[in-house]
Amino acid sequence: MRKPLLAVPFASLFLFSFASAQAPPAPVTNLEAKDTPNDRGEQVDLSWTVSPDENRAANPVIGYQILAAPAPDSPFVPTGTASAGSKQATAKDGLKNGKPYYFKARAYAMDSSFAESEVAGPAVPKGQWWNTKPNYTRIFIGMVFLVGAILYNILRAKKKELYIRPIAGINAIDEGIGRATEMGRPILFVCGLGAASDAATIAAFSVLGRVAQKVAQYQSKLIVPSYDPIVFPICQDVVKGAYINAGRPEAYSDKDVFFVVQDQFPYVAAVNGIMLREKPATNFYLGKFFAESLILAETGFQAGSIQIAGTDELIQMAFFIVACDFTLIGEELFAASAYLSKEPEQVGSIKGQDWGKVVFASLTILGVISVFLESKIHFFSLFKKLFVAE
Amino acid sequence: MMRREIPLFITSAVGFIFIIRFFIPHEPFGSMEDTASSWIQVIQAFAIWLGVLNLLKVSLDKIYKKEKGWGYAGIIILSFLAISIAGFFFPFWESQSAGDSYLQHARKFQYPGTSFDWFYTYVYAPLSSTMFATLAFFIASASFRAFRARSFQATLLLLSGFVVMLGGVPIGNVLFSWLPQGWQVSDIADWVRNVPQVAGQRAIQIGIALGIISTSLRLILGVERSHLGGEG
Amino acid sequence: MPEMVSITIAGFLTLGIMSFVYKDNPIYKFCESVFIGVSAGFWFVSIFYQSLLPQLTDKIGLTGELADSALAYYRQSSSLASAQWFNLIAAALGIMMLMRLLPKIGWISRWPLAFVIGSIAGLRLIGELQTNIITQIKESILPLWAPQYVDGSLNLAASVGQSLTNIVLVAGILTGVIYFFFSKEHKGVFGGAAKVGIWFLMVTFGAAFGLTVMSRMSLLIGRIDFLLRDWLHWLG
Amino acid sequence: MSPPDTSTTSSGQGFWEKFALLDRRIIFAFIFLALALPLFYTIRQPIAVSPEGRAYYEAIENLPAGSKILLSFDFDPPSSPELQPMAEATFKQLFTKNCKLVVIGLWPQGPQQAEKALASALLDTLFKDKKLEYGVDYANLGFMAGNENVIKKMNSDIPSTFPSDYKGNATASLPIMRGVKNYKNFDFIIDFSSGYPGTREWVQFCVDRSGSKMIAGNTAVQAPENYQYFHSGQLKGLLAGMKGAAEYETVSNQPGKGVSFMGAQSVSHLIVMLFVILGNIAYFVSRRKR
Repeated sequence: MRKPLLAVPFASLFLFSFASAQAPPAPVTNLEAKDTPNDRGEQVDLSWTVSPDENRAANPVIGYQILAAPAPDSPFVPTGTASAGSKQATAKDGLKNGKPYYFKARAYAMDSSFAESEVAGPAVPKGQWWNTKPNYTRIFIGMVFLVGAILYNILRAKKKELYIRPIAGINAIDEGIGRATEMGRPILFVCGLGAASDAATIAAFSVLGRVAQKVAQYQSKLIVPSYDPIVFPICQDVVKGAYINAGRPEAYSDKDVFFVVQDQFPYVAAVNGIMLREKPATNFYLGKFFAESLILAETGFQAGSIQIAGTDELIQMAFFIVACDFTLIGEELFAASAYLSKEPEQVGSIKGQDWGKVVFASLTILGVISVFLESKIHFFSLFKKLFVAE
Repeated sequence: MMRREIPLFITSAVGFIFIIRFFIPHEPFGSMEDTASSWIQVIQAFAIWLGVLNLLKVSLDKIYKKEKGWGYAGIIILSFLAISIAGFFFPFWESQSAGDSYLQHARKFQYPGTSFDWFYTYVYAPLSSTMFATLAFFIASASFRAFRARSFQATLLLLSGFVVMLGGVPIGNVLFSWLPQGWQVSDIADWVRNVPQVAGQRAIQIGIALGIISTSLRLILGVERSHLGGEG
Repeated sequence: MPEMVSITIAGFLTLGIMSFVYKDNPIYKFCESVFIGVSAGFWFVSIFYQSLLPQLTDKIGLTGELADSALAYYRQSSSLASAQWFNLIAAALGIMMLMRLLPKIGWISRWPLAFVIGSIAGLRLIGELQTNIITQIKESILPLWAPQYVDGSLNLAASVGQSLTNIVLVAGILTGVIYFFFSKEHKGVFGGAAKVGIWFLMVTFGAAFGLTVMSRMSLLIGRIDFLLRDWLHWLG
Repeated sequence: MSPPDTSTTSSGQGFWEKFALLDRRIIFAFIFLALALPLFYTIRQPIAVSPEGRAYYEAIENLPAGSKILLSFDFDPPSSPELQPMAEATFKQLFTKNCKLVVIGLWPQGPQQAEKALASALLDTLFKDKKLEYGVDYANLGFMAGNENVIKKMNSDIPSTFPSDYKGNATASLPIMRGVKNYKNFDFIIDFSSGYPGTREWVQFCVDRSGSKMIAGNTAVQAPENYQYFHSGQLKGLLAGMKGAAEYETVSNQPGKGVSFMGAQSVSHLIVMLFVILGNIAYFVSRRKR
């Protein structure tokens, strides 16, 4: 067992007490020890009835210390603390799985005098194979349902085309590309500040592919400044691939898809400069954005660009809505990416997500009803217990 | 195989462990997750280095090829070197307190008064703060331009923005102090923030959460591969 | 360096960046470049001392910086029993990440990348479900009639107020979710509900924007306070 | 979704038509003056305290004396005008209650901001006599990369997540860290955050998983996203932006920069709203003429 590391700081708690020796406090009673449920082991939960001397005027109890020993008669060492008023603590220092332990609690008074409780135990710390807390069960059920719904719909989408309603911003994407061609000015595409694993960035890749292909067909110019060193080569691949698909691989240049810097405001400073110097006809801001959203959108407006934005960052949507010409709100970005790519994986996901929304709405409605009817109809009280109880 | 299958396998395995660990407290999943988390801390630190090195590469390239604006690339390199030297080598010219080993001393690289702290306080902090502060100007010009009652939706946007703005500052209540108790501007603003705004956000958030869940699932199952890039 | 000189440098950098809102200019471009370089250096150094050094070397005692007791602590703690050797793997993965810089073997960086992505995907799958779906269902289940009692007797005004609030909340959430339903076109009753949903979204965005104004003004107040107080000493 | 058409075509040359197309630099000038001039005067105005702000104060006030608190500094200098006043006032209230403070940062600039806030709190005459000692009364464990992974890992082992502190001491050797294994050993958690990783991640991976109690100080931008967590009880209190700082300074009776900056806030808000109103008048007038 480890050395009693706890003794030192615990004593230091009492540095300020200069009271002369007074009556020691009464000990805690009803000390109980049992293995902590739903953990990986090496911990034991203790509970007790607090010392009656917590609130006495002179020399009150100001804290508790838990001690453990492998046998009732072997020396006890500190293994946890609790502040005054608490009725439980978790002992964890130095406990090993599968071995029995005995516990004592010390009630410390202001002047460092203490009283020890009766010995409790034995308790055997061990790990559990399944977390049985109700919320974990809910999450598990939710996960199984969602995973099932998404996978089933992906399989369905592979067999036949599934319907997704058109989204307002999508036509704007093609119009924006057309505008750039007419004006003979470039298109700026910003994939945001997200990592390559962010859902919004992944959705942006799909749209980038579509935009790049059109740009290649119309023979206009595409500028893609990157923020993340890992997103950067992916953007290059996506754009290069689109140019090849459009039959114009020779038009692709590594110079147009480039890395800038991986720090928010320096990146914005640089992109601002690009906008004012290159004067793009259309700016796309798709992916994850933070405070820079409004700086970009206002500078882009100043440069006279049409701006199309889409993000899953709650706050930045407001700025894009206000300052851009078209904004894909939250999930619309994912839906747009599925709509444009027509890949069964993405379309199926959107369908699965819709199923999730149906369940969410139904549960909410059922829940609201159950608040009214729980006392009258057993089903609803059961429902409430399942979804609302801790 | 090395380029595609192994990364896909790693993603699945790690993702799976992180999910399993949530439901199964028993070992060995806990330790596996802890170890994986330690590694990720290290990998992400290197990923930040990657960003820095990439910047240096791009800038040096620009200087070497004398591309447009290569002078500014030179300034980037010089500033980078200045702060890095201050961070890594300052112990040579700053006094070491007694009893410190060299490394212990070097670790105090950002203590108040060090050269690194000088760069942080007088160069980095003002630059980033000011860049961020330009938003005050832009938010004003954006509200002037876009907060116009052109349609019903635009009017809702305008009204809720206006009320929340007014309710946010103490002067709002002073100007409208004739409103009854409980209906002060700040009360109305609080209600807008706490009721319709919370409702709208929750709706958006649920959609996003579902989108992230399904993207995560596709990543773990290996059907989403765009993050690996096109070739190989 | 004398305080005054330092503050003057900071003052000039502040004005240089601010000049951008008037017009793009060479001084702004200079400040922009200094900014990019210094921020890169800041991250480069901080990451080394604050993340890599502690994670890679301290735990395994390479630097000899830790007291024996602390090392003993780390060795005993179960999750780190074998951390010594495992950390070398982490370092290897990190270096593989840097290989991205070399075009020929850049693909090797996908391994550590896959590792990070797997963990993030696993974490988010559970995290989003727990925090933003399950908890939010629970929070959305509100009584549409919420009687409020004051001193044991029913307060009608407060009850109606609270009930309305709850009704607006539930209605807003449901219509908002309907707006984000992609499997069905927005027509008829469904389309009407979606329209109400978009109204809620508009109020949400307006409020978010309005709340932000203060935040953005704060930033500029901070800078102006610096210019006027710390630099020019015009303020007491 | 498309917002209203922004290109207001003006055929006539009346005042309002021109005003609708006002050069934005004129607005910029007004904003600058609106923020700068009030700093020369003290504007007295009553500050109403929101429920979240009061809850924040009371959460700390109700802590038992000597509680152990974990504070995470997740912001950088740009956000310091909002968060620094909160952090300083919070430190003062905590030290008054003899709490033991452990600081960490998920943003590399965080620990440095914490040092600055600590330094300013320790200079306060209230604590000069207390002789607060590093390592015993407070400690700064520094920054760690890894975002939410760090939060999650701390749930199982804090000393191994932060092997050494900001000053290079072994974390486990600090008296304040003795017996600290995970969140359960802290009575309370406080997060100052301005983005990602921040309060949202703390709620997701610390509060939801360990059941710890937490309050947060947010920038005004970030706060709306987190109000929902206050309502659901996942956060016990929340300060939003400079106003939150001013509220907290008011409630805890230690007026500072937060209160004094609110005057400039009021004036600048009025200017913005004035421009919005004038913009709308211009819009309606020029529309009627057309």
